[in-house]
Amino acid sequence: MSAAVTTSDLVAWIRAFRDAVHQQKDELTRLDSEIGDADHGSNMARGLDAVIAKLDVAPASPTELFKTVGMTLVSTVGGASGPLYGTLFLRMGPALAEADPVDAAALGAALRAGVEGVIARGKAEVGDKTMIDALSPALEAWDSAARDGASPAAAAGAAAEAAARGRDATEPLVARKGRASYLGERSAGHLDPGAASATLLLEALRDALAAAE
Amino acid sequence: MSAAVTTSDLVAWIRAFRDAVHQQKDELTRLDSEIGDADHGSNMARGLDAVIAKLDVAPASPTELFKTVGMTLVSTVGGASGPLYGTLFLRMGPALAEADPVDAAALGAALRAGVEGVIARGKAEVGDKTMIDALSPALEAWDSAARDGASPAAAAGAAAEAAARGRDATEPLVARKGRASYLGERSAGHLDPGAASATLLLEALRDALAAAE
Amino acid sequence: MKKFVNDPADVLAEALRGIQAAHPDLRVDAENRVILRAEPTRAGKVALVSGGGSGHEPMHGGFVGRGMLDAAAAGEVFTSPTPDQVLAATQAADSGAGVLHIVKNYTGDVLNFEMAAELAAAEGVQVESVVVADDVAVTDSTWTAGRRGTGTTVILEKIVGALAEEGADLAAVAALARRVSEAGRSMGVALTSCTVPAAGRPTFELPDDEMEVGVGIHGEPGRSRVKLASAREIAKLMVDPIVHDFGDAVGPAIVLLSGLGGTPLIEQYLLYGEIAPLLADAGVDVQRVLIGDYITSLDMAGASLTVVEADDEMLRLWDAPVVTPGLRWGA
Amino acid sequence: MKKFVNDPADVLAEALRGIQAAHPDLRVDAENRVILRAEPTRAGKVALVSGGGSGHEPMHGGFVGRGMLDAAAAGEVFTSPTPDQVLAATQAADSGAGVLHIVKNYTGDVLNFEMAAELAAAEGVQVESVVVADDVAVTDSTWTAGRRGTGTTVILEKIVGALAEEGADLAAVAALARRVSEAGRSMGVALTSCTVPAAGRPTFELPDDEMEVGVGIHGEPGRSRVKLASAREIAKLMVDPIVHDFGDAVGPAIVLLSGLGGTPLIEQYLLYGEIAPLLADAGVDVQRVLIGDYITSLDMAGASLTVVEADDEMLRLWDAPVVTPGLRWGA
Ligand SMILES: Nc1ncnc2c1ncn2[C@@H]1O[C@H](COP(=O)(O)OP(=O)(O)O)[C@@H](O)[C@H]1O
Ligand SMILES: Nc1ncnc2c1ncn2[C@@H]1O[C@H](COP(=O)(O)OP(=O)(O)O)[C@@H](O)[C@H]1O
Ligand SMILES: [Mg+2]
Ligand SMILES: [Mg+2]
Ligand SMILES: [Mg+2]
Ligand SMILES: [Mg+2]
Repeated sequence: MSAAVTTSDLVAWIRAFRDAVHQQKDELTRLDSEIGDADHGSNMARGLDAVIAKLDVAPASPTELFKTVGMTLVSTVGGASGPLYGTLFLRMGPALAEADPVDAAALGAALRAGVEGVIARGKAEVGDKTMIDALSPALEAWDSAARDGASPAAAAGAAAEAAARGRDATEPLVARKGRASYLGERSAGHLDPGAASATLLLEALRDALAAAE
Repeated sequence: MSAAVTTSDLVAWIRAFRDAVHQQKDELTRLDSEIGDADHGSNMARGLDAVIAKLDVAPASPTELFKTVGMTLVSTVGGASGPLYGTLFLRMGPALAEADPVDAAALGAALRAGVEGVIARGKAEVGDKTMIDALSPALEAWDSAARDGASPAAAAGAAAEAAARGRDATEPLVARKGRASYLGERSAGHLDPGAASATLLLEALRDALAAAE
Repeated sequence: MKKFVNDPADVLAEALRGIQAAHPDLRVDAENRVILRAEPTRAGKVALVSGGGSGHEPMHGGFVGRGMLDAAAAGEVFTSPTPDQVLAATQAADSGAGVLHIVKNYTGDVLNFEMAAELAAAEGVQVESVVVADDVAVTDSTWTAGRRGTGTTVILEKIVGALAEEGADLAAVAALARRVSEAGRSMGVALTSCTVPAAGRPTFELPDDEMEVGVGIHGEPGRSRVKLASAREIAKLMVDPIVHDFGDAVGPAIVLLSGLGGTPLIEQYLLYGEIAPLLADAGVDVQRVLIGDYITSLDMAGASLTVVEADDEMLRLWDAPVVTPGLRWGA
Repeated sequence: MKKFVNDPADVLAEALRGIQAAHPDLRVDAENRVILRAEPTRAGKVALVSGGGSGHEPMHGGFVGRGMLDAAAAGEVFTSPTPDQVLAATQAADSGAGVLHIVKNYTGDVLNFEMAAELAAAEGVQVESVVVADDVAVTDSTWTAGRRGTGTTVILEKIVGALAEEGADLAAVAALARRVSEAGRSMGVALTSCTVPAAGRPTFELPDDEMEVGVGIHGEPGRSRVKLASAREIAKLMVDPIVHDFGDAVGPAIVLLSGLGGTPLIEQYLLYGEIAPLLADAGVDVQRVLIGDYITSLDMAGASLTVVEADDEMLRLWDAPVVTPGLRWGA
């Protein structure tokens, strides 16, 4: 394997994310039942099915892939997660336009652009009990691994682990963003569903890149 | 004791009927849940409470008593049982206007007038799975006991037994009158609630007259 | 029992308080449990009086107002009102031009309205009665108390109310009422039981995978219990017996799909999406549609479908202005 | 799950079919899941566009029609519509005079409408937005996503729709919308959970003797779970925080008591019978009352109370003609 990630590796990522979401669909909805409105699993599954349907024709570049993914999520998911995940991908695409090869540093920069987009849209900070609680630490872990010369797969592994820790850390938190915030104190004691799906996203990336190595 | 029934014996009957209905209220409603609309117990209880409230001033005669009972039932029960039980009493009153003493034969004639009134109003026949299935055999049993020289209490005992048998006989029947008829074949296998309350009526009469002896 | 109630014995009296508080156009006679228009019946106008057990809201109290009922007598939950109540409603509503009693075919309703009509006649009020018996689930109606009265009642009250508002006399009003009554067919399906407040628990138990077909509006079990089916199959269970009962091709029609109280509107629309093509296939020319909770059975999850074959006069009167809490248009 | 559905995934598409079949005055754009008036927006008239997740019927699709909305975008159940949907609704409704977006304050709704507004602006459509955030159950709104948008939305759509119908320009329409939005307060109580079709089971479990206080309209648990109380006590739980939040004496008001979908009208009236005297005691001068299922949460048993302080203009516009499936009067 080379340290360069191909477009088809990234397509494999999206497919793996779709499969993971389908497998965890009921669990994501269950988490959203506890502190939300019981639709996060079906929202994400619906959107990713639509994405997969668009991937029959192989995209020419990461930029094109992420544009398709982002646009499709925005136009099929709805809810809070639709614009947020959509923005994540829509911002990742342009960040990779010039990247050659797509190495760990380039992917990390794209991820950063994506997460910053999510923050700009959703105005959430770490600790607000949202997907940001998984995405932000993942980003830090990625960057530090990449600085240490890790391969994309290894960086993704570190990011996935950090995301999972971030997800778990949402449990005791009182939500300050999203509909879980309406529960006030009662939102504590439950994992955030968006942090859970974001962890699946990073784990899917780790698995896709590991398989490609 | 004499064979003559007093107005206060009859007041005791109505009070005993009210007490029995209250005791069996949930059971009557349960029966009505099976093949009706779950209100027979509350209907009868509401009406008899209103009747009792009217009996603070002792009525001067059986005729006056039954008029009060009948009018009150008609104006407070509603449903099918209100007009039917109301008619029963409204027709019994005049039949006793000339009776002196009120003996077994006179009471039997009054009962007959009452039951005929119910039949005229409701158009039910024996076997239609209604209160008539308890009232008609009770009437026959009363008459035959009275012909054999039975006391009012003894006649009421025979009538109560016949009513209970008639009530039990409603179980296998398919209803042809009242709202149980809408269930068609499904009405079979359940006692008719009105036949059950009519049996309480006769049993209360038996108990009140026995206590007076 | 999960309900907005205080003492179950007070449900009716307290609901009437709420109706009075919400609707200045109506006058509630709390003693007699009668709901009237705040304005007395116009001299010469035939009055329409209906009533029945409570638990079917907005029917009937919610249909009192200009262009529909003049008064409604509200019985206890699922218990027809007493003759006194109906008499009070009748006397209060009569302007001298006579009163039409609109009665649903249940033994209790028929008997109590009959007695009330006798009493009213004795007081010099002219009364005509129409008995609605439209529920095609009841097939053996010749040998029994006959069919139940359900959704056609709503459509009848609207159409005939409009004719009365135009000043027609009692004979004409009663004749039209009978025509509408004969032109209507209904069929109901329940997914759950309802809970009568005074009983405190569901009238019947229904497993999670079963439903009741051919129910009325009093929480009684239906004609048959079958496996829970899809909306598509349920639509067929409702449409087929109605169309079959009409026999010949049905002409222009007014259709009412009513929720039974516990079924939200989104499901009612979904169900109607299945019903509409079936009606079209059967040649029913649907001219007007009403969807929502109009004739209910407390908190029962379920729906009833009513089809009334409507001639031009009925359609014209259907479209005439109506101003009631439950139906309002044209004014 | 006891519902009139076929495949849970098809609930929205199939409900829209039913809406189209039932309402010839409306046009359903099935592809975009947008409900429009059948007649295009009159030239020069500002268009009102709303939308949100489905499961709140009749809101919003049932409020499309003369005197109220021009279009509504219907998201999946409890899921706000996508920007594409809102854009489609916006472009279809715009007559050139601009469009007001009426948005309920949920992260998803706000973000999707925001993106739609950006896209519409890029296409040359003038868009103003009003965000309704009226739910007083949310007390810590400064540090969070803020209050939820609930019942005030219905009242706003009616009042502002009437102003738009009169030909006011976009700035005036948006200004009034903000005034109404600021004048509204709501509070909801749930006796049961609801069941999201795709989830197939109740969103939360609630013991027989408990209820949720301070719920929104998405089946989420409320601010607190307390012992099931009488209607009288519940009325107080609803009225007190609203009155308290208004602070000073409330002036003339429009009141909406909405069932949440599984609560029958008789209970809503009973509850209003308890609410009315409490409002009167608190000095609220109730000028108009609306009771029924107007903003719902699928099949949840429960109710929400909304009080909008209304000046003369608002009252006048409230009384203006409206012709929609969900609200209809004056025409
Ligand atoms: N402002 C926000 N910023 C980042 N993430 C958010 C924000 N609001 C909500 N989320 C995420 O969205 C998730 C919920 O998504 P979903 O259930 O699909 O949408 P909705 O809340 O509209 O039903 C939450 O668990 C949370 O992680
Ligand atoms: N036509 C009738 N003749 C005689 N009794 C009848 C008739 N119809 C109904 N009943 C009696 O009335 C009883 C039901 O009374 P109730 O439940 O109080 O009234 P409703 O059926 O109006 O709810 C039935 O069990 C039956 O015995
Ligand atoms: Mg959600
Ligand atoms: Mg009964
Ligand atoms: Mg009854
Ligand atoms: Mg949602």
